[in-house]
Amino acid sequence: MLSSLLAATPWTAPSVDYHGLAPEIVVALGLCVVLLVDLFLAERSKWLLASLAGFTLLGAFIPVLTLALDDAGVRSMFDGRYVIDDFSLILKGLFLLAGYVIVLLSTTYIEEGEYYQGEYWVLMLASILGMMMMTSSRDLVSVFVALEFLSIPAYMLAAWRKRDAKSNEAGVKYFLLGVFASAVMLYGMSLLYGVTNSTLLTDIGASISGDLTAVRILAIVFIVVGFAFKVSAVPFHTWAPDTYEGAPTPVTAFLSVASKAAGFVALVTVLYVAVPGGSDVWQPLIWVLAVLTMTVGNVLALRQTNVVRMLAYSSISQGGFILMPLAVAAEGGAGEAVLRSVVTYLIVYAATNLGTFAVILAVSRKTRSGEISSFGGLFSYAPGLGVVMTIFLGSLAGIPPLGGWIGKFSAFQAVLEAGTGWAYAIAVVGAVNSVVAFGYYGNVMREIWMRPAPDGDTTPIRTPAPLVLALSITTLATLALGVLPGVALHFGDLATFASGLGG
Amino acid sequence: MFAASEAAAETAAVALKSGWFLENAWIIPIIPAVAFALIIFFGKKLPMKGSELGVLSMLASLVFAAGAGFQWIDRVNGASEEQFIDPVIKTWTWWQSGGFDLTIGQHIDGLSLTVLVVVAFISSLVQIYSLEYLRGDRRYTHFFASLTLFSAGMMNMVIADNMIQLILGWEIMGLCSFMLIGHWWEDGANSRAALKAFFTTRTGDIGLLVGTSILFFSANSWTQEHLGVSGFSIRGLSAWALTGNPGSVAITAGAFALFAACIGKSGQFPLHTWLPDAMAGPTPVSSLLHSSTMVVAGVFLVARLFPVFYEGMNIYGSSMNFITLIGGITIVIAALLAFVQNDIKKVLAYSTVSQLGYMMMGLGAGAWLPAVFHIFTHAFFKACLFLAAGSVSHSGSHHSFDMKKDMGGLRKYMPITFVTWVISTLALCGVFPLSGFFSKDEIIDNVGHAGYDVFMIVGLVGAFMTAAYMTRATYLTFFGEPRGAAAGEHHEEDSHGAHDSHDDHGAHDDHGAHASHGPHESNAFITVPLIILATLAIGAGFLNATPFGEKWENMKKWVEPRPVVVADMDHGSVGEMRGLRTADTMPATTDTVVATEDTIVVMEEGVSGEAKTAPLMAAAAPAESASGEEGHGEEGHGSHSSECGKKTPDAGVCYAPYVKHAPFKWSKAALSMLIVFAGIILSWLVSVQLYTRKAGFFFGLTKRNKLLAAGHAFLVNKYYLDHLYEKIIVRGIAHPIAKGAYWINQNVLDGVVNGAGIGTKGIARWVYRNVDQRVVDGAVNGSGAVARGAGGALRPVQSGKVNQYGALLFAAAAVAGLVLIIINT
Amino acid sequence: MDQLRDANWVLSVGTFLPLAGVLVMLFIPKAEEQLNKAVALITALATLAVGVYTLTQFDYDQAGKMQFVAETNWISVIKSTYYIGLDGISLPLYFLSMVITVLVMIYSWNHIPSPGNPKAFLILMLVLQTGMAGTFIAQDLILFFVFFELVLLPMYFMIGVWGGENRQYASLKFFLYTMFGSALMLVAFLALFFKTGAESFAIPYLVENGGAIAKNTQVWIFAGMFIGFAVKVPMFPFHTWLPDAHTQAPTQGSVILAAILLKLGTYGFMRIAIPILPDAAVEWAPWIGLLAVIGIIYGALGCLAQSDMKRLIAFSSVAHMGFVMLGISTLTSFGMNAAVFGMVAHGLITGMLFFVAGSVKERYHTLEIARLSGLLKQVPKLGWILGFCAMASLGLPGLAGFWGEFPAILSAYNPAPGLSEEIFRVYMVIAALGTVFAAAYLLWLYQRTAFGEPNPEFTSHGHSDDHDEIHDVNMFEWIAWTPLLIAIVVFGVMPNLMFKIIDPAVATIVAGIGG
Amino acid sequence: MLVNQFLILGAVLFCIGVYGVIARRNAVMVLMSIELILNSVNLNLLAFALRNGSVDGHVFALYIITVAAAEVGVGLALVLLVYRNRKSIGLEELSEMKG
Repeated sequence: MLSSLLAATPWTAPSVDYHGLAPEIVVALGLCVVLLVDLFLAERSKWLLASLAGFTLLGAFIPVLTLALDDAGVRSMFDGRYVIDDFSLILKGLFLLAGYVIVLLSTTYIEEGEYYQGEYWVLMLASILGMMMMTSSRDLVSVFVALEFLSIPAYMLAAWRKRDAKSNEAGVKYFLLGVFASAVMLYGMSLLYGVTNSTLLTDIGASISGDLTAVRILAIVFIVVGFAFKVSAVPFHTWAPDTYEGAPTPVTAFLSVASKAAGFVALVTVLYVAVPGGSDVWQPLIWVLAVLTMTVGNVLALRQTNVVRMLAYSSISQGGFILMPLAVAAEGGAGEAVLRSVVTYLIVYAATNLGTFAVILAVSRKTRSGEISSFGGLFSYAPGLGVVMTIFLGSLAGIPPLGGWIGKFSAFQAVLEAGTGWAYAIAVVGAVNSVVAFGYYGNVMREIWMRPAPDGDTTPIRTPAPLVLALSITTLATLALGVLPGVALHFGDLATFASGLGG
Repeated sequence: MFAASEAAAETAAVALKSGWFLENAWIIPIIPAVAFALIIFFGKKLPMKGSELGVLSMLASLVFAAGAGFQWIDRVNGASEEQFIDPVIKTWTWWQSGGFDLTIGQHIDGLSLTVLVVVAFISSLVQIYSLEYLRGDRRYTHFFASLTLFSAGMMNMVIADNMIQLILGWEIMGLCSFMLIGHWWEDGANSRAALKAFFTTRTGDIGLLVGTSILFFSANSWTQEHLGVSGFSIRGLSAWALTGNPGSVAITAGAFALFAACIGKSGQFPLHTWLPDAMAGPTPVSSLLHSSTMVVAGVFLVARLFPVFYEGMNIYGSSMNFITLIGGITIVIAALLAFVQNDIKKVLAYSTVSQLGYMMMGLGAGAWLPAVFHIFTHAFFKACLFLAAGSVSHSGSHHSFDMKKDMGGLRKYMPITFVTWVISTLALCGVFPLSGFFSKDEIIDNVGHAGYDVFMIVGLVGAFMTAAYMTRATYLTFFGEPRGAAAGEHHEEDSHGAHDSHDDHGAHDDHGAHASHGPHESNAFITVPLIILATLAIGAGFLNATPFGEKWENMKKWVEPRPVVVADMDHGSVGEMRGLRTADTMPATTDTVVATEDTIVVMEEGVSGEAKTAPLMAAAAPAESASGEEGHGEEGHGSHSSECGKKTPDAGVCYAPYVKHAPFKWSKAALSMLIVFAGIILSWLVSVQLYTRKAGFFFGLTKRNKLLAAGHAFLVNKYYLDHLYEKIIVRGIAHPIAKGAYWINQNVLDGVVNGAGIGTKGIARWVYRNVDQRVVDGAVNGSGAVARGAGGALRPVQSGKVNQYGALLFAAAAVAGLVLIIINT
Repeated sequence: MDQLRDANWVLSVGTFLPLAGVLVMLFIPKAEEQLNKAVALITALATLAVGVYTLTQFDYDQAGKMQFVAETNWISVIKSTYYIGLDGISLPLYFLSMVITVLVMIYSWNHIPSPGNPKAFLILMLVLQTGMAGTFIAQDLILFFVFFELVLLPMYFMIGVWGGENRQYASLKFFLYTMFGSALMLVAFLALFFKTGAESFAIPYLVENGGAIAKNTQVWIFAGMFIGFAVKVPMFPFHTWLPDAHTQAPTQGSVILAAILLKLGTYGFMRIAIPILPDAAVEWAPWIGLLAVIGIIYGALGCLAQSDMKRLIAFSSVAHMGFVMLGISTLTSFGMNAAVFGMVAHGLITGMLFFVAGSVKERYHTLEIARLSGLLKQVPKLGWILGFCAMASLGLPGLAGFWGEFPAILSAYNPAPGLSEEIFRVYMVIAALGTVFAAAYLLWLYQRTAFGEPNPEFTSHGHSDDHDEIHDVNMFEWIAWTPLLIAIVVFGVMPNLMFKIIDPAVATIVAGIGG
Repeated sequence: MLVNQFLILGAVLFCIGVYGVIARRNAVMVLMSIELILNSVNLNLLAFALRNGSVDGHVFALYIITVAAAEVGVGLALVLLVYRNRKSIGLEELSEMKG
């Protein structure tokens, strides 16, 4: 019977658009190269791997540019299961650049740690590759595969410091919950497949419309939950603080920026392409999630004393702000604005948050402490770092003219464009939260500027070159995006794909 | 008749003369203002520490003022009798708002010139006097700077073309009063007195602001339309008030509000309490600011905007209104208080209050000219009295003002001071033919004539009391045996540590100069001004000596604005309008000309060159003798000149309302003289008994007679007014009376200001502590705490247990699924 | 209009020049204090020069129109443009911000508060300057918002780093209040944007089309803006950040705060809230007026309750801004003129008062009114200046303060048509009462600090003259203060210097209200 | 056909798996419970594929099996790590970080 099914559809070799796949291919190759080179390198020259990884990512950026420049329109492969459009290109670019910055962050950290370096880079590249695939996936299967592809290496990265109990704990928690979440999501997917008889998102989107049976609703809910876990939306956020705290700081940066972004990519793709018809289901769901995420993230962050954990909660509430417009995506033709705001926010957030982690890395090299109080008097002995950190925190708090404000602004704009009562309600909640958020960002600023150095040790900090480079990239990005918000918004505007919500 | 109208038209055609001084009167306040700046910046470096600048500037502005005065007289004499003497108005745009320009400039007429001359004159003398009186003072330069600034402010107020400019001067005076009363601020008492003075007047100024606002918005559109000036303009307001129907509510409210300010500034009941305290300032200040010039600002304002009060308070034809009431009360209560003062300056202070009451009462009753004339005369003799008092303390009583303790028998040592004092005292009492008589008696007379009979009585009583307490003061100071310092005793600081001897501070520096020997006459810097002022106290009255007939009533001719209808912008030129008017009101004119004497004067002097109107004159005389006094006023209503202020002029505008003038009667004069002398003699006898023989019926009367004792205590505590304020404003009615007794014994200094201050501060502290810090601020900090609390409450969720995380995850998913299923299906 | 468009570079230069100075200073080592100060001062002076040039080029006959207009693309996606312009309302405030910055720089020359580090301090000040100037010229809501927020962080640090004992609390409070306000304000802006057809954020465009919005919607949008601006002003219930911020801030911070920052709120009302939402303005006016008069009395009471000189002055700001808001709430050109004048006057006077307070603190190391006395004797010049400012502050005619205060009271007598005269007349009387309170607390302050004999604890080192720390006004103070003192007198005597510029601009605003 | 029974079985497996994840304190058991869920998913997919007569379900199932294998590998490795470090694979001890 299965054979008959197979016979029914004669097998034809799919046409592969190698130009379209070039970025992924480059990264994949780079991955293999790193893996091989690692075997033959002497311990002292392992640093080569870092630059190799870096060049791989930059190299993969070239085809992204060429693809962006030639206007061949949307490239679609495997009858629409894998698509290269502006949306995917821009996000691939984002992932590659973010990845590059993370490589910069990691370099010294990895070199100084006494763990295997090769594996780190391989896992990192693999995860990034998964993210790039995620941007193009338009089929439940490829979405699932991409998701696992980016997750599994991440689990291992989290536990990378083998002999450190915290790191293990972080890894295990992340793994178990992650797998559990994706299992739930898979169940939802199976239901979805059952009711629509297709795994192709566009088909699903076509067949899911007004009539919402219990099964469809459950399917949608479970899928959303799966991604909500990835973007650590309350109440699916529980893993985030523990993992972020336990994992190596560069990995934390990676998780809180890249992996979160990937989650949003998947979420947006599914919501916009697969279940626009189910908006009655997921809009209220996401509304609640967004409100919870913003608020809970904020109030919990107020109580943190560990800077990384604080940033974990802050990134949770930031995720809430990204979710906020999605809660009204299907209202009054706001779809386009919502998509724009999500992408814009992701770009800005990536730049700012990575910068923050860069500063934390630089400072902790001296203070060897993750406590917020360890930032005391930073401005007095490391004014440069102090000012940069202030810029990043201000940007996270969304204060013009620093990058963050345009993210928040576009989010509010999208929400108010929807203009429903729920939209205004969530907008006000968001406004209030953006104020509360300053409570903990300001707290760190206060440490930096207004408090004395904890142990009176005010020897200046020597920042290694890669970190300096990372810092300057992120700082410039943050400032530029803030002063000329047009840029970010423009990318956000470009990032569109065929969708029922007119994205 | 036709001829007459023609004549009228001709007389109207006479162009008014003017002159450089008149046109540029605005310079007068500028001079001292500049001098002030110079003194402040360079004073200390000058040979005479800047005082010379002050004196010179005063003399200069005196010259200018006098020049302007003569040119004004010229202008009046040059004009026809029926003609309205336009004030010399010059304006510049000062500020613009709401699209129209608001001006600054000069509004020069008889009234402003009178006050201007007085201010310039007295200021000059007082500054000369101060050269000696404050020699060697610590803040000599600042003193003269303040004096000069004060004069600038006052003059600016006097020539003000509009209310804002007037307020400007008004407040500057307040400021200077503050600085000068507190001149010796090392002593807390002085600075508190200064604070009280400023604060009390400032309280009254609420009325000034509010009243100005009301009048401005009520009048502005009309004035813009008819006169092309803003609703602040003095001229505009006067005219608007007399249009007959300016919305009675607005004008009444405005008048009352403004009068509140006058009560504060001119020390009328019940806000008079600051004035006696103000005596804490140096004597020259008391004599300049707090007797002759600044305190008449309120009176001046009423006189200046007389039409507004005329309409707003319904002055005409009533027998009682708010102004007269306040004035009358003030006369009596102040005079009574003067009896129980031992501080010579306080006696004078209360007498000032009482005299201001006379002026207010006169204005209130429509006796405009006598009141203004009283400003004029009172300035001279009151300033003289203060300076004399100063001279006494300076050279006679070793810087004490306590009549009972440190004076007595000084006439032997200080003849000049004595003589000038006596002259001024008699003038103050209104003894014929000294200046006081011609003004004060006129007030009383006119008040009665205008139908305010009760207040005429009040006035007479006041005259009696004035005579009495002045006699008492004179006796205590100059007669009897020398006491205390007057007897040459040296006494230490403690002997006059009381609040009535502030000049000590000034004396610290030249202590030795006078401590060495006993009482003696002061030197020329002091005596010369005294003599000059005394001379004026004698002669000033003859400027308007009603008893000697119309020829002598120059003040009336020069100063009193004429209630004549004048063309406004949209009623063509004066000439044709006048012709048109006289044509239809001629019958009225003819018969009233015969009747009211003032119109007779008008005709007589106005057309004296022309034979054709002589018959009118002839016809007038018998009618005058025939018809009774009362008749004049009544028929007077019909005359065209009296139309102003009683009904809307059918064309054109009025700038001054018609007021009655009482014809002089020797009988009435004699009566008041009698009363005055009765007062003097009685008081003399009593004083001799009380203070010299220390025996007889009156001696210790207050001890023997409970009622009198109570009355005496009542007076000593100044009717408990300050106390009352304090109770009401500070502690409220509910405050236990028991503590009252203690507070009664406390002296003046816990007065309105400190009282109100303490009270408000109490409230303030409460509000601040409980409302601001707890409620408003607490709300905010509270919300912060809530947020953190919520954080704490949520932390247990983050238990760190994988299973619980998983449970939460799936539970959330399941719940969401269920709820949404229930909602959507 | 064309002759107004030329020289459109002026404003941009005047606004962003300070940032150029910042760039230069970034490369000057921290140790080079004098050099840093010099660069900062030169930058400020250059900016001021541009400001003066603006004054000379301004076409006073068309003060009602936007001038030096410049408009270029900025954020095309959301239809927001870089659109700046200057009219009679903006000009005085724009220029004042430049003057104040220069004076504060001069004052800072030898008054860098602890913990020192002039480089950072002056850089913050320059950034602040850009933000302030920018706010007054922005003609696009988003641009306005950006500038409006730009001043936050520098002031936060100025208070938090160089402030007094309780500085951290005060600075955070200041920040959270303002941010809360501006967050809601932003929501309101966006709502406005969409309700007017999502066409443009340009203020002139919105002024044209804002009136068409349904009244209820207007009222709600206005509410958002109201909170945003009212916090900044600050109006009565939102004022509690002010005393703390003022008291804790370093002298320079207080001066800038009082002189310029508070004006951002009132300016916002006049430039944005009222003209764009006329109907809502009419609805809100009585409440604004109510809060204003409450603020007047309440601020005065607050003053009387203070034992700290600086805190007293801070509370007096609440009262004075109450007068400004009262003027605005009448929605008449009379009141608005008064308001603008009041803003500038308050800027000059209160700024000056804070300077004096700072110098007193520097000499006596305390601002407790109870411990201070006899200033006139020990530091006569300082004492006289304090007296002068007190008089100016209590609205003495002939000094600048009067022209903000009295016309405001005046205007309350008959507010714009559609507003209840009775209510506003009550407000007028209360406000007039406020002037007496003002006299009370200021004179009370003056009497207790300046009069009397100096407190022995400060003359202990022998005679007060050779007391080492307590010296009279020094040169830098003179240079920094004289312009303010002169301005207070000049504007007091010749108010038309400013009214002439304001009046037409205000007239155009009021014309839109139809009242 | 028996499709519905397959689905019910899948649902039951799913519930058991979820219960296991929540209830079991042993890391390995939790891991197995998750595998249970994955298999329930596979059942679903196959059943649906059968009912709808399309091949996608089968393909999906194959992918899941593959990925699950990888997951289990990683998972066991992690558990091993934990065991090495603290001689226990009890999850309740894995709560060093909280709050």
